[in-house]
Amino acid sequence: SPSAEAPETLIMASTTSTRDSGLLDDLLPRFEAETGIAVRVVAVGTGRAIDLARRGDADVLFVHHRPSELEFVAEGFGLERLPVMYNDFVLVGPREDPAGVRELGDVAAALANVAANEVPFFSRGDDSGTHKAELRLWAAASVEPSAGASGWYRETGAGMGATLNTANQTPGYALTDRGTWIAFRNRSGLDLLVEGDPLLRNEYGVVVVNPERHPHVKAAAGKRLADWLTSDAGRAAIAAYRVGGEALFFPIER
Amino acid sequence: MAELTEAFRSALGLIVGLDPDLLEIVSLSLRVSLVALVPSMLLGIPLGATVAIARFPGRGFAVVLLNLGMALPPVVIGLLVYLLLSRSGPLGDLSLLFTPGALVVGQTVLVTPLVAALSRQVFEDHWTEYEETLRSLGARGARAVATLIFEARHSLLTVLLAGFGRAITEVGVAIIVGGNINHLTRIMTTAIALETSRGDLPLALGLGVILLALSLGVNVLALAAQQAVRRAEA
Amino acid sequence: MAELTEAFRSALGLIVGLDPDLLEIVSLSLRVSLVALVPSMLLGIPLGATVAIARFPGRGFAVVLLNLGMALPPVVIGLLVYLLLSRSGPLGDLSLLFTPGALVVGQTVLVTPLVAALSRQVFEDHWTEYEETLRSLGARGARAVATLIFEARHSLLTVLLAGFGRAITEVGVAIIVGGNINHLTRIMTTAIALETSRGDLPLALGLGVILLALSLGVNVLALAAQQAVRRAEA
Amino acid sequence: MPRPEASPEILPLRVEGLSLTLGGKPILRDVSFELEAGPCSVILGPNGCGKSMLLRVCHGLLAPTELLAPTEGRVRWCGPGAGEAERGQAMVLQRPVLLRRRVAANLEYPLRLRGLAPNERRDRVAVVLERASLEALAERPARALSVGEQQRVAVARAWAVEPEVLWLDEPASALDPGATRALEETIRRIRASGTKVVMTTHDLGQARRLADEVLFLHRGRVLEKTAAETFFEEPQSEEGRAFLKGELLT
Amino acid sequence: MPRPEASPEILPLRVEGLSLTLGGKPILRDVSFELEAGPCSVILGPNGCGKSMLLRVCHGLLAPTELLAPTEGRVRWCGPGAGEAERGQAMVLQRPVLLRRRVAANLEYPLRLRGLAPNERRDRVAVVLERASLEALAERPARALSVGEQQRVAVARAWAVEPEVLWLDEPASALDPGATRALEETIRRIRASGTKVVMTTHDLGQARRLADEVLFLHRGRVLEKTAAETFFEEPQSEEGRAFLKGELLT
Ligand SMILES: Nc1ncnc2c1ncn2[C@@H]1O[C@H](COP(=O)(O)OP(=O)(O)OP(=O)(O)O)[C@@H](O)[C@H]1O
Ligand SMILES: Nc1ncnc2c1ncn2[C@@H]1O[C@H](COP(=O)(O)OP(=O)(O)OP(=O)(O)O)[C@@H](O)[C@H]1O
Ligand SMILES: [Mg+2]
Ligand SMILES: [Mg+2]
Repeated sequence: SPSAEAPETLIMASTTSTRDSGLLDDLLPRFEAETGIAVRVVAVGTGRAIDLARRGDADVLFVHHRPSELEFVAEGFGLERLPVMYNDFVLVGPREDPAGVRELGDVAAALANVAANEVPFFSRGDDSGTHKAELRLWAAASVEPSAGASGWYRETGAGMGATLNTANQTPGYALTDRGTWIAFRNRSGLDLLVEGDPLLRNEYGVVVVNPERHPHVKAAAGKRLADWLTSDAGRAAIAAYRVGGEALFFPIER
Repeated sequence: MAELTEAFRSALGLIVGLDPDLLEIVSLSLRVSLVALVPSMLLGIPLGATVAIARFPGRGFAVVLLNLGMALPPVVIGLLVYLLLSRSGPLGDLSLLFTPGALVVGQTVLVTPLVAALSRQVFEDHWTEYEETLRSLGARGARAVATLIFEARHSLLTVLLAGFGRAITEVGVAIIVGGNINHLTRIMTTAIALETSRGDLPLALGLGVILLALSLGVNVLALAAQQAVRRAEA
Repeated sequence: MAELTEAFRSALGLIVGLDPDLLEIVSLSLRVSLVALVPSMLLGIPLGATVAIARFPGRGFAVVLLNLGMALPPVVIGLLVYLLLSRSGPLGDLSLLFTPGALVVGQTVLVTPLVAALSRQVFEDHWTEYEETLRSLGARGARAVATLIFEARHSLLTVLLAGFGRAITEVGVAIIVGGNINHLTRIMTTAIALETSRGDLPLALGLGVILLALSLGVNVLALAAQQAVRRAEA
Repeated sequence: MPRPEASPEILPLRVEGLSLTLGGKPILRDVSFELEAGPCSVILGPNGCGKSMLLRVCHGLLAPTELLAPTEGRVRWCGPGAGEAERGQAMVLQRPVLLRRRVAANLEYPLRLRGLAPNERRDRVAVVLERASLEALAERPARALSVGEQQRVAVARAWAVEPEVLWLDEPASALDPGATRALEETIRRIRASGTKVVMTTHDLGQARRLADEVLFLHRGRVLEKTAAETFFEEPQSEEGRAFLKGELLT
Repeated sequence: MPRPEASPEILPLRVEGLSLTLGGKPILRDVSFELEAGPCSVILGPNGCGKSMLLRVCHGLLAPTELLAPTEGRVRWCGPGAGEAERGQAMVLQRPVLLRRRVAANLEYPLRLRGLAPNERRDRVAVVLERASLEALAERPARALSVGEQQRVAVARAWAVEPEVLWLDEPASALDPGATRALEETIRRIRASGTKVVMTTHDLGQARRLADEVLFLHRGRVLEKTAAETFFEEPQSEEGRAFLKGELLT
C-alpha cells in the first residue's frame, strides 16, 4: 500500500532494452545508495513508456527515440531532455548469411542485399525505438519493405527478445540493439553480421515529467535521478557496466 | 475515461470501414480457436469423464493433476510447444512454428486441461445420479462415458464455452509459438498486445471490443443451438 | 529437448539455493492470487447463483453475458483496470497503480466473471434438484442462494480451483497494471515472461516448473481440505 | 408456534377453470373445486392423471396455464421458478429431497426460515424428532438414509412448521407397515387439531381409513368430488368404478 | 433373446457371512442364505433394515465389507464404482433413474449394450412396450413422466433383457391399483417362465400374493428365511410377529 512505501520512490518508464541488458539493475542501486531514492522500473515499449509518462503514471522517462522525446517535452509533458548514453544497433542474421552481408560494414548496403535476396527479415513492427530506427535505415537503403503473408519482410509485432527468438528459429535477419543482443541467451543459429556504421548509433535520453501537468509527480527526486545519470558518477557507472567483458553503453559527453 | 468513448469510436470505425487487415485478423482468430476446440473436446471430455467415473488407485491424485492442468501458465505451455515445434525439436520437421498450425497446437494444449478438469466435475455431479443405473444396465467403460456425455450435454456447453473463452483470449502462447507475424499469425489478442505496447490504448481497447463482440456472437449461437435442441427434446 | 533437462536443473538450483529473490516472487504470486480469490468468490458465486435461480425477463441474455465474461481478454481487462487506476483515471488518487494492490484488483476483475459463469452452471445443475423443495420450504432470494451454495459446496471447489488457476497463471493483466517491477510487483508469470524475452528459455521453464509446484501444493491442500470435510460429514 | 402475522388465510381454497399445459401437453383440464377447512381430502387417480401437478399448482410451485378470473388470487402461485410457496402451507413431494446435512438440521431449516429464535428451534426440533420417532436418526446425514427413512424425515420437516394446509404426495409410499400406521395416526391427529390435509395415495385401504372426501382425477379432469363413503360405496363415474376394482389401465 | 454365451450361471446364489459397513456404520451383519432358481423371494423388513443394500450387494452394485471365503466368487460384485453388474441380471432401483431420452430409447438402451442388432432391438422394444402397456408413452421424454409412469418404464426396461434373475426394489410403490395388479400378474408370469424374482415390498398384501419364500430382515440381520406360508402364519421371531402386526417401530 502507498503509505507503507518509503517516502522517496520514483517510477521510471523505460524500454525493455535497458532492463533486459541488466544495466538498470546495476545503476539504480548505486543511485539509491547515494541518494536514498528507490527507483522502480516499468519496462515497456517506447510508445507505451511515453504514454505512461504522458498520463502521469511515471515520474521519469528513459527511452531511446530522440524525436519522440523532444516532442514529449515540446508538448509540455516533460521538463527537459537530457542525453544520457548511446550504444549501437547491430544487424544479426543466420550464421550461413544467405544475403552475404557479413562485414559489409555499411548497413544500408547490407539491408539492400537482404531485400534483393528476399531473405526473411524480422521487423519488430511495434513502433518501438528500435523499429523506428530500422525504418530510418530502410529509407537510407532506399528500400520500401512491405509486410505480406508470404513476403520476406515480416513484422513480429513483439518485443526484441521475441523477435530474436523468431529470427533464430526461421532463420532470418533482424535489427537489434547491442545490449539486448549480448544479453540474449537463445541465439544458437544467429551471428552478429553488421556493426559500427555511424547510422547505427542509438541514443538514450532522460526526461523528468512536468509537475505542472501532473502535480503528484516527484519532480525533485526525478531531477536528481536525471542529474545523477548525467553526472560524472553516473557516467562512470554506465561506462563501467560490462556483460561478458563487453561494454554495452557509452556515456554521452556533456 | 475519455479513452473508452474513443475506444468505441475506433472499434466502430474499424468495423464500419471493413478494414481488410482487421477482417483477416478476426477470421484467423476465430478459425484458430474453433479448430483448436475440436481436439480439446475430443481429448478433454473423455479424459474428464474417465477420471470422474473410473475407480483406480491414485484416482485422487489424478483429480489433482487434472485440476492442476487449469493452473498451467500459458507462457510455460507456449515454451513447451515452442521447444516441441522448434527446428531442433522433435517435431521440427513439420515446420509448424510461426504458422497458424502452431497456434492451433498451442491453444489445444492450453484448452484441453481446462476442458478435462471442468468436465470432470460435471461428470462427477451427474455420475452420483447415474452410476448405479448404468452399472446395473451393463454400461461399462467407453459406453458409460458416451452415455454420460449425452446425458450431461447441456451442462457441458458451459465447459466448452469456457474452453473457447480461454482459447480466444489467450495471448502468451500465441506470441511465443505464433510470433504475432503480420498477415500470417497475428490474431486479435496479439494485435491488442501490440497496440498496447505502441501506447495506442484506444485502438487496443477498440480491438478488445471487437473481440468481445465476436465472442458474444459465438456465445449467442451456442445458446440458441442449445435452446433449439431442448425444444426438440421436449 | 535438452532444454527440458536444463530447465529442471535450473528449477532445482533455484529451489535448493532458496534464492531470496525467488522466494519473494513466489510468495507475492501466491499472496496476490489467493487474496484476489476472496472478492472473486464473494462476488462471483452469489452472482452465478442468482442468475441460475432467479427467473426474470432477459435471463437468457444474462446467461450469455455471464458466459461472455469468460471470454474477456486479460489484456483488455488489464487496460481497463489501468485506465481506472492511472493517475489521470477516476481512482488515480488511490495511487494503486504499479503496486501489489493493483495486481489484486486486476486479478479480481479477471477471475470474478469466470467464477460467476462456472458457478452458474453448477447451481443450475443443483437447482433442478432443489428448486421445488426450497420454494416449498419458503426459502427465497438470498436465503435460497445461501442454501444452494452450501449444498453445492463440493462442486464449487472445482470452480474455485479454476479461478485460482486463472489468477496464478495470468500475465497480461499483471504486466499492465503491476508493471513487473523488481522487488515490488514481479510475480512468477511476469518473471517467466521476462526470462522468455531475454531468451533464457531454461530459466523461464524452470520458473514455470516452480509455479506448477506451487499450484500443485494449493490443489493438494484444497482437495485434502475437501476430503476432511467429507469425512467429518459422513 | 404462533402463526406468522403475515400469513393470509388460505382456506377455503376455491379453484375454478384451472388448466395446466406442460410442453404442449394438457395436464390438467378445466378443473374446478373447493377445499374447505376440516375434512381430509384424498386425491385418487391412476398414474399420470395429474395428481402431483394439481398439488403443485395448489401449493404454489407451478403456475396454471389458465385460471378463471373470479377466483384468481385465491390460488397463490409464484410463476415457474419465482418466489416461494405461501407461508402457512407445507408439502411433502412424491420424491422428497433432503438437504445435505444431518436430520436434525433438516428439520431446523424451515424453522429458521420462519424466523424462530435458536432456542425455540432447538426445542421444536426435539419435539418433532420425538413425535416422528426419529430420535435415533437425528445425527445421521440425511442423504445417507434409506428411502423410507428419508420419506419419514420429509414428513416430519413439513409438519414441523405447523402449517394451516399440509399437502402430502403419497407420503407412505416407502414406509413400512409400522411407520404407515404411525403416519396415519399422525394424520388423524393433525386433522383433529385443525390442520387441513390434502393427500394422494395409491393405497385404497389407506384412502378408506383416512379420507373424509375424495377427489377422483382422470386424465387431468376431476371426475368426482364426493364424501369418501359415497365414493367407495358407489362411485359416480364409470372410471371411478373401474379404478376401485383395479381394472382401470392408463 | 438367447442368453449371451459368456453369462455364467448365477443361481443358486450362496451368500455366507456377508457383512456391509458404510461410513463406519454396520448395515448388514453376518448375513447367510441361499437363493435357488424358482421360487419368488420377497425380502421384508422395516425401513432402514438393509433391504435395498442387500439387493445392491447381491446384484453387484456394492462390494460387501466381508464375505466368507468358501462362497466368494458366487456373489459377483465389482467394487464400489467399478465395473458393471453381471449379465443375466437386471434390477429396478427403489428410486429408478431414467435416461434423458424418450421412453422407447430407454427400453432400447440395455438391448444395445447387449449387442442386439437394430431390427432385433426395434422388435423387442415394440413387444416390451405392448406387454407393459406403455405404447402411449413410447415417444414421451422419460424424465417428464409422472413418478408412477417412470417406475413402470423402469420395470419394463429391466424386464426387456429377459434376465435370469430380476431384482425388484419396491417395484409397485408408486403404482396405481390397476398397474399394481398388472405388475403382480407379470411377476407371476415371469416366475413361471423360469426367471428368478427377488423383490422387496412394504405392501404385506402384495407379499402374501407373490411370495414363495420370505427373508425377514431386521437391523441388518436375516432373522427368518422361510416359506411364505410359514412366515405369514407363524413367524419364528418376535420381531417378525410385531412387524406383521404393524407394531414394529424402528
Ligand atoms: N452411504 C451410507 N452411509 C451410512 N449409512 C447408510 C448409507 N446408505 C444407507 N445407509 C443406512 O443403511 C441402512 C439400510 O439402508 P437400506 O436402504 O438398505 O434400507 P431399506 O431396508 O431398503 O429401507 P427402506 O425400507 O426405507 O427402503 C439404513 O439405516 C440407512 O440409513
Ligand atoms: N414437464 C412435463 N412435460 C410434459 N408432461 C409432463 C411433465 N411433467 C409431467 N408430465 C405429465 O403430466 C401428467 C401428470 O403428471 P403427474 O406427475 O401429476 O401424475 P400423477 O397423477 O402424480 O401420477 P403418479 O401416480 O404416477 O404420481 C403425466 O402424464 C406426466 O407424464
Ligand atoms: Mg404423482
Ligand atoms: Mg430400500
